[in-house]
Amino acid sequence: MSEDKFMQVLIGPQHPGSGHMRFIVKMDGDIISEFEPDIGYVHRAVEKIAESKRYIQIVPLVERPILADTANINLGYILALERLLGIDAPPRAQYLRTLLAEINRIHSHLYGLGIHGIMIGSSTIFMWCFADREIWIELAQELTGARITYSYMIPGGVRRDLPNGFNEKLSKAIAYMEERLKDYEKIFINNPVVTARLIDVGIIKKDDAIKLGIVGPNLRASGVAYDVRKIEPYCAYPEIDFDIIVRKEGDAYSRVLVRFEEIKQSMKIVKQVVEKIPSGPIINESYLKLIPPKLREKAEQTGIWKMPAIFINLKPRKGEAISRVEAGRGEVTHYIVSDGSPNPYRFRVVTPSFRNLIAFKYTMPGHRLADIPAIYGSLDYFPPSADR
Amino acid sequence: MMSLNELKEMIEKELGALAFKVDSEAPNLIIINVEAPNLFEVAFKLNHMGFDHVKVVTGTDYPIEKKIELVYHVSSYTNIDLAKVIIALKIRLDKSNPKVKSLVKIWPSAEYLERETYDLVGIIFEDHPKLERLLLPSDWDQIPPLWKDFKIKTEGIDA
Amino acid sequence: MIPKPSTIKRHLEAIITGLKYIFVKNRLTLRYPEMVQLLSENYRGMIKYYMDRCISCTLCARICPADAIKMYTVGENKLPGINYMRCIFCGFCVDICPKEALEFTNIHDLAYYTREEQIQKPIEFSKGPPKPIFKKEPMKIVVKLDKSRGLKYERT
Amino acid sequence: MISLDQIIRLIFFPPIFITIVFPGLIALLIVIVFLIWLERKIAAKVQLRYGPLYILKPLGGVIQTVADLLRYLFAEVIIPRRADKFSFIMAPILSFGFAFIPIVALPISSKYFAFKSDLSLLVVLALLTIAPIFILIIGWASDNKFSFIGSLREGYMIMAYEVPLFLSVLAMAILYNTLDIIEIVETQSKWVWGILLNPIAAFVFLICTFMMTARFPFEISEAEQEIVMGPFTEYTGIIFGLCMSYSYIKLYILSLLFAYLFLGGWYPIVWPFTLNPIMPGIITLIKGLIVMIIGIFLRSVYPRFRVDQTLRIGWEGMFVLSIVALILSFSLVILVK
Repeated sequence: MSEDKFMQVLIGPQHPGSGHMRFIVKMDGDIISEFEPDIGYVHRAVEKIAESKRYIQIVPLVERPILADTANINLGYILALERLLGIDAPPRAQYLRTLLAEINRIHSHLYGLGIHGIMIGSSTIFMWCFADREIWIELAQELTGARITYSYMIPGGVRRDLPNGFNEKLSKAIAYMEERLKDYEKIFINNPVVTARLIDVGIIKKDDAIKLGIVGPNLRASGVAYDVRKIEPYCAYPEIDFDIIVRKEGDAYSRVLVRFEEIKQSMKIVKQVVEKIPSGPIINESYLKLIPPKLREKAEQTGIWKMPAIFINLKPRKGEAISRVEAGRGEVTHYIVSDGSPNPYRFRVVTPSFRNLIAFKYTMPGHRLADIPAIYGSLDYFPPSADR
Repeated sequence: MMSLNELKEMIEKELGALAFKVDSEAPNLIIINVEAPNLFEVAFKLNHMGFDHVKVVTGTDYPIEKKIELVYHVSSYTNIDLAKVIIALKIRLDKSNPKVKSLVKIWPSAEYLERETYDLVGIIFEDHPKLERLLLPSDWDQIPPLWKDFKIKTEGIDA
Repeated sequence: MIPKPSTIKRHLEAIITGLKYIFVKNRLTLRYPEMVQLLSENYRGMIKYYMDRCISCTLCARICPADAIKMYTVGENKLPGINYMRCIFCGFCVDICPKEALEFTNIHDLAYYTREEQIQKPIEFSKGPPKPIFKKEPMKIVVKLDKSRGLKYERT
Repeated sequence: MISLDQIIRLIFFPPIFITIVFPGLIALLIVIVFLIWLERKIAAKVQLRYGPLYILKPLGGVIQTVADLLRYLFAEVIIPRRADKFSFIMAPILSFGFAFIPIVALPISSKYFAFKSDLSLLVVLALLTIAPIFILIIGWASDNKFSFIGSLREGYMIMAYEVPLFLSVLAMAILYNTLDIIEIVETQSKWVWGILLNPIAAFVFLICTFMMTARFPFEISEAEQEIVMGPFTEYTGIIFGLCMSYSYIKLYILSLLFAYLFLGGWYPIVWPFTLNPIMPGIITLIKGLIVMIIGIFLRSVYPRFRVDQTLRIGWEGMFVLSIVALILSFSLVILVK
């Protein structure tokens, strides 16, 4: 008899609110008593494929899982690889990496905010976010030549220099965005229906957040001031002034607010980056001298640099390296084991969404069926990124 | 502010004979090699020191030695000094019988990471709350895909 | 359950913001087949191949992460051909080419009638990407960033 | 041979004109087509998009809904194997029908109506309450968990919105001292509009209308991201079209009712025109349309509430307010006497 009390609802993978995954939900009336995320629908074996690829060929490969946040995951891979190769990027390249990473963070957060909006029914914020995301994609395209999959960072530097007139475009975009965010606040963040839906929903307490090891804005919304950009500063972050946004409540609404404030912080960082950016080469000296002088001259004019032929045969030392990077959704960890051959022996990437997956299982029970999309959206979970 | 070496010494002292080798690697990595039976106790002590979450669980296949290396990358959220380092907790398991006690009881954050490692590398974690297929289809009956004997075909450069 | 005055204020603000946008004369949609965005010169689009510059070094085929570029034997030489079904537009082949035999174009309208057309052997590859065909000549647009409107589409 | 004159007289024969032309079938169809288009257009405008555009481009794609309707007509109707076939097909048709029936009791003017009754307001309300029952049947007949949850939500909601809605109507009936829609409008033309006399009742009626017709932020029984399409998950083709228009019909009728109760109906049209159905009809329709447009505009502002929050709004908010509206009406009546 007691079994009959529960109803099992399978949400997904063909469901407007599930994404590429399935939730196995046990309902007691309208209350969730058990919640099990069932992932793997978009698993594409990035780790296995990487073992058969050259190091440089993995750059586009690691981008595929996190399409909304390609620059940051790419950066993490490059940092791990550079640690193995024992080289460093010149200062200008570090700033350019920071610039792209932050532009990417902005449009990744806008993406998350928009998806969360449509999940609780506000189509307006969804459309606005996706429309304004276009501005940042346009800027990134100006810099890298691609809209989403930038493949911009390469070992020892970046591929392209800052194009002419970029600063002016950037300041226009920031000015526009700052105005727009005020309207975002009025129609979404402060909307009474939104606050009713999100406040005190899906609370992850500080202790639980640490225990479950969740990452990124979700962790910071629970009161843990952990940001890799501050804990283990990489690229140009040590020289840049920004704040970690932390909130204590740990509910869905505070997660939204953390992301929303981080957009503003990222704009602040981007502004500083283009002000402080030093001049100089954008590829490490040891690679720079391998580029034929004729091509180098041309690259100095156009800003589009060539790769040296050695990139096909990058052979890092035998050993292992781990790197962590604060991506839009949280910490990305890359772990490379090298045996000295041109292919990695073992490549491991743990994405923020995979680390946040555990939050579903332990946060959802006790809430109502209608809270599933509200909490799901607030975690900014992206199934392809978790499945890899 | 603790330097990497100080921390390494501290860990060596804390763990004593449980860990047979502790290395440090700049800028942020401390590698602890442990025998499989001691893993749970070492993990317990590390958790006590303030390493409160698992970042990565990796299984690597070494077919020549017939071993599987299992690595837990552990760090801290609460203690800023500890947060700056990552601990790699390494054990080697026999490939024929890759069994180890699950660390979920110590670090709940390892739950899905261990489950994925079971799924893709075939390591069996005893006492794991739910050791089932995660990424692979539930009726997967071939060898674990991240073993080196699981080959994937690539095309050459010629058409 | 009596709502607080601040809640009522927030309701009103939300509604007024919504109303305001009914009268804002700004649309961020690009009506694609009628308006076509002219991409910037450094866009990483489809790839142009200059056969006369090629030295058959196979670097492009070896760096290609998607196995899209392959070497074909043409007479004495081995020359690259591309499979656009696989190309991911990372542009590594262009960047590694030591003789500038490969070049980016700003064309990204990738559509063919058959699968076979997308596998381009060296000779077809050297003809360059096809010009996209439109039913009606589209309005050419450049995207400008604007302080008050965000994206602005300007006719060229 | 029937002469043209006879045809015209037949069309303008009140019972036929009201059911077929206005406010009946033809007007209803036009309004729904226009309303759905306008809903998408307003949302598009707020969201910086174009909305429907390509079908009849000079008029901004106004017949997009007609095209959609044609698509529904030609789409295959799939009946799930485990569904109860009879109720699966009949329930949407009946709910559509019962949602439509109250129209016959709506008068066009004081001299032009299908039938005159002292209780015409009650007839409209009573008939309106029948339709939701079929939504419950739909949820049961589909044999789908999401349909089931959706219709359960609808079931909960019925209780939350109907009581305050009826009480607010009752408040107006006390004020006008009649249950006849014609007399209600006539009384308003002598005094002032009902919305000024009892704004609380008007507010309650409006909110309950939005709850009843699943407008945002109360679009709960069909919440797409939660339960796919609620009761209508399994429906395809033209039956889905019926389901979809069901809530718009209710919105149409309740908005007209709002115009009669609170906005003075066909007033300011004076006597000689009331014989002709066109002028007063247009006035009422415009007033009703304003209410409908408010309803569809809210989609672009609000997300949706949770079902328990809606119930709380219904019982703790609207129910209390409707009692206040009742008291207000009583005191106004006493004050006047």
